Amino acid sequence: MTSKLNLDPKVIDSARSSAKRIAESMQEFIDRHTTVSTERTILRLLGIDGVDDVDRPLPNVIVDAIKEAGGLPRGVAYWIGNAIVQTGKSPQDIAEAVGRGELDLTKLEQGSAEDAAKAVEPYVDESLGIIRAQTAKRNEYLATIGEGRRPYLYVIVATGNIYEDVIQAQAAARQGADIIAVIRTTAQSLLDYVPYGATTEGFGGTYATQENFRIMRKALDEVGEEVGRYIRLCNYSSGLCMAEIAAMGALERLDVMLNDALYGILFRDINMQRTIVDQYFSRVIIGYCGIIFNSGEDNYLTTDDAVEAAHTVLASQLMNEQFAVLANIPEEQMGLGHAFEIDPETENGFLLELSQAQMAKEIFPNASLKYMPPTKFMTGNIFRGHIQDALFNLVAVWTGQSLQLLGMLTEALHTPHLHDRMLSIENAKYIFNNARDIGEEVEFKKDGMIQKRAQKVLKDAEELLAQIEKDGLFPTIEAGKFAAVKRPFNGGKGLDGVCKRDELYFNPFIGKMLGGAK
Amino acid sequence: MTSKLNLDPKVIDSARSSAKRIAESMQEFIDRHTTVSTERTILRLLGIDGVDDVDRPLPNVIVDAIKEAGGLPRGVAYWIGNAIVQTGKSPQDIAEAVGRGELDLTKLEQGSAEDAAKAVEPYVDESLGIIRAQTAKRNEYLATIGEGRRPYLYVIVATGNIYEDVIQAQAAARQGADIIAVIRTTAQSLLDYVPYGATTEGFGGTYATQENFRIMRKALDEVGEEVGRYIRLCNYSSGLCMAEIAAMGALERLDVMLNDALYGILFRDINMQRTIVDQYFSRVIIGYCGIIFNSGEDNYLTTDDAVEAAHTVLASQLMNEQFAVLANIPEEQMGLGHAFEIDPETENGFLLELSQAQMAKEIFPNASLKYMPPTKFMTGNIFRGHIQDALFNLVAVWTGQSLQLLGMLTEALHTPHLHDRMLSIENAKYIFNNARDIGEEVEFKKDGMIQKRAQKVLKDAEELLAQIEKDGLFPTIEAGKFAAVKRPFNGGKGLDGVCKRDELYFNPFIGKMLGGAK
Amino acid sequence: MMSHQNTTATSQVDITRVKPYGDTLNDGMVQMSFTLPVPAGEEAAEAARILAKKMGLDEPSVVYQRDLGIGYSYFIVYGKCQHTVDYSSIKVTKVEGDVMDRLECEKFIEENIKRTVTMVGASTGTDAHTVGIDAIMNMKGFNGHFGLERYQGINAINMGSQVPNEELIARAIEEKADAILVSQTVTQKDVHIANLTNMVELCEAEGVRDKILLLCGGPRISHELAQELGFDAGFGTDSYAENVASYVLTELVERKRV
Amino acid sequence: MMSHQNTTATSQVDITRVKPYGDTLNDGMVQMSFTLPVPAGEEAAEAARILAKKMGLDEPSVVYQRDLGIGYSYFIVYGKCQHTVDYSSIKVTKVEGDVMDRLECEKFIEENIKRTVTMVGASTGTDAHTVGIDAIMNMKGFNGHFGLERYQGINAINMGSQVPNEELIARAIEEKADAILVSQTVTQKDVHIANLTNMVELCEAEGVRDKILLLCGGPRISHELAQELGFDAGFGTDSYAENVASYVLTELVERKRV
Ligand code: B12
Ligand code: B12
Ligand SMILES: Cc1ncc(COP(=O)(O)O)c(C=O)c1O
Ligand SMILES: Cc1ncc(COP(=O)(O)O)c(C=O)c1O
Repeated sequence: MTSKLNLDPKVIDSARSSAKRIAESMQEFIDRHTTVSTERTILRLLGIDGVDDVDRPLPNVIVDAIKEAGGLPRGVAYWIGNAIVQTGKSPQDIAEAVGRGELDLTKLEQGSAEDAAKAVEPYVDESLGIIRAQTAKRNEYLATIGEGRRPYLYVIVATGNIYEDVIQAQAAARQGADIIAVIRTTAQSLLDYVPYGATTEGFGGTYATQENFRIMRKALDEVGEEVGRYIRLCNYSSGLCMAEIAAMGALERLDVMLNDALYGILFRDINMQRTIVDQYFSRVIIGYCGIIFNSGEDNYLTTDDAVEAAHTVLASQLMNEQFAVLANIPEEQMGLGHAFEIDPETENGFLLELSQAQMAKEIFPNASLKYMPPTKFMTGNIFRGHIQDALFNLVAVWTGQSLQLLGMLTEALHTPHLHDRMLSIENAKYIFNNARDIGEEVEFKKDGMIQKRAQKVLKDAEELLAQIEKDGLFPTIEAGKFAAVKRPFNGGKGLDGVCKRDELYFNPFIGKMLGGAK
Repeated sequence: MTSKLNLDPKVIDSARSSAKRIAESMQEFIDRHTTVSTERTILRLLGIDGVDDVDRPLPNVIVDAIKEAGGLPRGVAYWIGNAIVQTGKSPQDIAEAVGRGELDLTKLEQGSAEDAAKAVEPYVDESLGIIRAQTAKRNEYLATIGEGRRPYLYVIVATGNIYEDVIQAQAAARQGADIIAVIRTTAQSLLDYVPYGATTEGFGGTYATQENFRIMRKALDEVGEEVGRYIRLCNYSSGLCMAEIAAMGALERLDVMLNDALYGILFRDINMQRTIVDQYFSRVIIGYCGIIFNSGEDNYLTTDDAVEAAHTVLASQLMNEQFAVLANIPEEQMGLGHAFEIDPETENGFLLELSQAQMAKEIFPNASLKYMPPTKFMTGNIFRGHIQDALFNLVAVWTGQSLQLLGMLTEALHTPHLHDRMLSIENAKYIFNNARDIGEEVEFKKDGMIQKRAQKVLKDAEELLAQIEKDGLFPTIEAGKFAAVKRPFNGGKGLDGVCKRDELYFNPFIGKMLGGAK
Repeated sequence: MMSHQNTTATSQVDITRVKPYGDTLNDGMVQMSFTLPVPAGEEAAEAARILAKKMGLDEPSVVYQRDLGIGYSYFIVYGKCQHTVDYSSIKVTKVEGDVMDRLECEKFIEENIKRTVTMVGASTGTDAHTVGIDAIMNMKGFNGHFGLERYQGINAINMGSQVPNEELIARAIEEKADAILVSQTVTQKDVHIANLTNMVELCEAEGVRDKILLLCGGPRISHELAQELGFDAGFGTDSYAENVASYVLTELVERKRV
Repeated sequence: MMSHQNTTATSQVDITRVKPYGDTLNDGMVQMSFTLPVPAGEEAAEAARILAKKMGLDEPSVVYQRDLGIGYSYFIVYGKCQHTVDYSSIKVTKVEGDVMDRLECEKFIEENIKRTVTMVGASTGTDAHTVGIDAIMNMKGFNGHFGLERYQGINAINMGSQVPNEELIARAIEEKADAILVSQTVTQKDVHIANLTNMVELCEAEGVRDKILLLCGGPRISHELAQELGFDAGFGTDSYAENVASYVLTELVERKRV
């Protein structure tokens, strides 16, 4: 693809190299730490599920017990492996015993790390087998019933009740949606555990639970078969349980997952150390199982100005790309986020949006870009809102975006009503079809406003990344360079769940997953 | 301007030359005929107005009397001039006398045509003076308070009551409209007279009367001064009183006028001989007084297919251009019509619309193109309708249209409600501003779908015109080549108002108006 | 893995008490927009809310308000409708009888009527809209449905637009028509009602009301309205030649006018 | 030229009986859209019409109907509303007092209060939306209106988002705040009502309700609602720091808390 924007590849390379070094330096930090959530994820992947008699999820019960006893730096894989060696029981049986208070893992005789690793290996392999089977199933669906054309029509359901969500999701699929995202209840990302079972009560969204994932997956498979299109399922893993939810997503064949430490830090006030560590494992899982992750740069423009801060989005995308590279995520699974958030009153704002969207496409040509709709400048005027969304859809089909999160005319009012979704899908289908090949047919004037805008944003991003490389990512966030939000290194939620690893620490999944045996 | 569409100037020239020869051959027909309405127009311009005691407009009373007596071939200018010579009275006094049944013009002693012509000349000059003063007033407004930016926002009012129309028109102007068109009541175009006075009862529109013109002109001047923008007034002259209404428009400073014989023939079933003759004089007046005329090619696409029949629109525009040239209308006053009427379900339909609109702009670079909104494929789904209109607005600002007749989201339902108009104006303002310079910034791929489409439409139009040149325009219409409607040479309304001129016939306005003494 | 409590969706619709649905059954959510002839401001918004409450909307919320330039204000309002509808008891007057396709119609004529059936149609009064009547009558039809002209055994005469009722009736009598088809598109100030009523009166005055089937159609016509006005049948959007033909042919047999 | 009959426009509004306006005074035209949980079809359209009639719309017309894929249908309906509103009798509860601009506020403090006024604010509960409270409190403000931090004589403490009510109150007590500012954006299932009610209760329990002014704001908050819930004042969209400052400062003087 020749650049329609006449972007300088050297500037792109330079920016990308800075991002790479930033990610690598973060990786050093990550490799020295673990968190309660990362450890709970290992437990889940070892097959541990269920709750104790006061409804605490067993992974939490175990990790909390180990942490209490000071055993966390060694990692749960050791303690479970050791317990298998010592008791001969399966991880789930061990977990239930702990749950009943009958077993204290740190009080058992402590064998070697090698033995422990060997003991968990069959369970690791079993788990990977389940995940691979799910990936195979997805591929089979794609090969048989096929899928919608890109940009995929991506809509949310948010009733709070998984069964209502199912009804609305199936309606959306029949109307033409390709991806259904089940919005989580407000503040689930701040919970330091994953609720259990099917749920019917949530505010502004539905709990992300493994059972809810399963219910929705089944419903979407059914409707997908009916409409002859694989319907992708999306949920959210950013937050205090980033890696756990990613693991649940891998096991239940989610296809897309919101996953971004920076989002958690900036918009949920989650401690930066905590979430950056969790992000790593979550992305390894995501890379392994074929989920497309979505990063949250679009959110920056809800607090910051979309024209002034455009380069912060690009800088963050480049970092998120490099974090993903380190987690071995193929480019096609990189759903880097950006958004159509310029004030609609801006003269030539449409041209700026076009420029920025095209820029993202050219800098990440193989990524599955996630494009977010106007939200900040949506108002109660639903009629105007509907045409803001139409322009957004036009830019998307023009610049070849991949995951089109459909704007809703009622964005400023409420989470989508059943027919809001229908109108949005209709909007997108109309525009996509009616302007299908516009990107092919139209070119940008050399050195015109569109080209220059993209060149400037790229240049600014390059400079910002060079600065971050110098200052470090954590200090940059502390200084409020992203989304105009400042977060302290030792502030925010979840810090007490972070700990340094000891020398015997091991995570039995990372190596195998990075091997990428799909 | 270099062609963005890579149109072949030779094909344009060839098509234009055919159109010129078609118009010239029609002009021969025109020059041999007059009509009751053309004659009434002369009376009006000589200052004759008012109604008789049974409410018949005096121009009708006189022309009917002359016609009855077999005097029409000589033309009313002779009869009035002669009456002035014989009675020493003014045209209005003469008219009133005829109205009271006290005077029979054809029974007076008949002097020479030269004497008659000399006798009317002062009245002719007075009339032209009034019109020139109106033109000067318009220019003064434009020079002082200025005007809106193109594409002008053009909306209609259609309450049936001139006073309600005023309220709605002023509201629209305050909301941002640049042109207000007062829709006529249904079927006024079939009346063979112009109603008199202010009117408050109409169906789907308000009577076009000189008094109504005056009331609205005053209201728009007032609101124009208030908002600091000259607000143009538009009305309709096509129909059986084409030239009369044009004359009224000239006297009352209308700025835009729907004026197209082909429209009358095809969509109002008006006899072709009648209306082509009337059109000529009406356009001479329009050219003289600075009114922008609007032709009605857009209507073709309401009965014919917008993709298949696109070339008939262009062919007709070229003929309308040449008819206008013969009436000495400057290019800037040529509001040639076209429309955004492709089925919204058409893949890449947006690109075709873009191509066609750009083509019109390139073939008529100095014309004030009138661009009509989607109507045929508008439905009760007002939300989708609003985005159809948004795409229409985008094409308009992109291709530099001049008079943007705003689409209404409720097009399929009713004539506009007060807030429908507001939403439409908002739609257009948003799109125009947000994509202001897109035409400058974006180019079309060489030999791509957009370029090829325009080239093909042009080629087809060239061929059609060559064929019409061969067959004659009247037989072409009889064959149903336009708008898929067939009309017979001797059918339709108003044929009995046509007559051949005799050798003494003269129209004292044509010569002076064509002199163009502004 | 424990199996979950089978709490199912609450979406169990009571069809005797149907209410609008936003995102939860019976939430009653309704969107409205309208203009009030009062100047924009908090009082105007309150007026809009009061109006919505009178309409039976709970918790009305004015989500958008806009001055229209003449002391009037436009509102977009959401609220929760408290009225319910008994869907189970709804009975809609529909044109009865099965719809036969063109070939079936032709066979029906051959077998049951055995003569040419004549229908005369027009867009009447000052109405210049022909696309609707053309869709029904002309050869090429509409949306892939051939028009009556194409039907063997049917003599379809389309008089076009702006046809006075008198002329249409005269022609129908002259052609010994079995049915008259009237199209009406312009409905402003209920001009179609006046025009259609006049049509029925003229038919009665001419003494043909009992001899000729009287049909009308148009985007705002329903069978119910047509019958109220004294027509035999009415056809709205999405009607095609086969609907008209099927109705006319069956009625001719039914009424023994074969 | 004869002068015309002075027939004026009919637009003489009777403000005691205000009705929606489409294109003629008192035509009552209203646009509505909603979903009914019944399958698309003529019966569904009839149900929509019946509902509209119950809402007081004459001649309701279903102009669009669409199946939503799960046996539910969406409708767009127009009709003529028969209800009227007495606009002349509307009384809206507004935050009283004149709004002073920043400089006037600063002068007011200097002259009438003569000490630093402290306000503590937060987006409370699980609400993560800070843009609203930031708009009021932070230096840079919003839409060209500086925030409270910028005001000389005001100590503005913005605790950010997701702040539990308890923490907010504790901080206010600690800072000896004159006013607490609560922001609520998420309103789904009326979570804001629960949260705001809880705030008032906690303030009472802590015994500070009579000592600290309690304000709330957000896109769905009105002064009326705020007062109903036990707050001193509420602020909706388009409020700025000067509205809050003016209110708080005048109240402090009024309540003799200077
Ligand atoms: C095309 C069109 C025109 C063309 C008509 C060309 C022609 N030869 O028909 C032109 C440009 C000439 C025109 C002019 C005017 N129009 Co016009 N026009 C339209 C438009 C865009 C589409 C109508 C159409 O063709 N529909 C397609 C056909 C196939 O659908 P249909 O008519 O509903 O027919 C179907 C059924 O109803 C049924 N049917 C119809 N008739 C019959 C009869 C029988 C017997 C049966 C069985 C069935 C049947 O079967 C058909 C097939 O399914 C509509 C807006 C819209 N999008 O609907 C406005 C519209 C109808 N026009 C309108 C108006 C006001 C006018 C004008 C008066 C004013 C003006 N705008 O200049 C003029 C004058 C016309 C007049 N006096 O009648 C208004 C009517 C408002 C109202 N409700 O009263 C509309 C709604 C636009 C608007 N919002 O203002 N118009
Ligand atoms: C920006 C935004 C976000 C950002 C917030 C970033 C941040 N740091 O604030 C992010 C992306 C993080 C976000 C997340 C979510 N959001 Co959000 N978000 C928005 C959005 C687009 C704009 C809100 C905004 O910033 N408005 C601008 C400010 C200036 O206006 P304002 O808040 O009304 O404030 C003014 C007045 O109200 C008043 N005011 C406000 N507070 C106070 C306080 C006092 C004391 C005073 C005096 C005055 C005052 O003064 C301000 C200036 O005039 C809206 C949609 C929209 N267009 O409105 C959705 C919206 C508010 N979000 C919504 C939801 C559901 C969520 C989520 C729960 C789900 C999701 N979509 O993921 C999450 C989680 C958040 C949570 N638990 O709270 C819904 C709420 C629905 C409802 N009515 O309940 C909305 C309406 C979108 C939708 N249609 O679904 N969101
Ligand atoms: C990257 C990312 N993660 C998560 C979320 C949602 O998270 P929560 O459930 O905390 O609201 C978003 C929402 O915009 C996001 O962009
Ligand atoms: C050229 C032209 N003249 C006149 C009209 C309207 O004429 P009437 O008043 O006969 O409906 C139109 C309407 O579209 C038109 O395009």
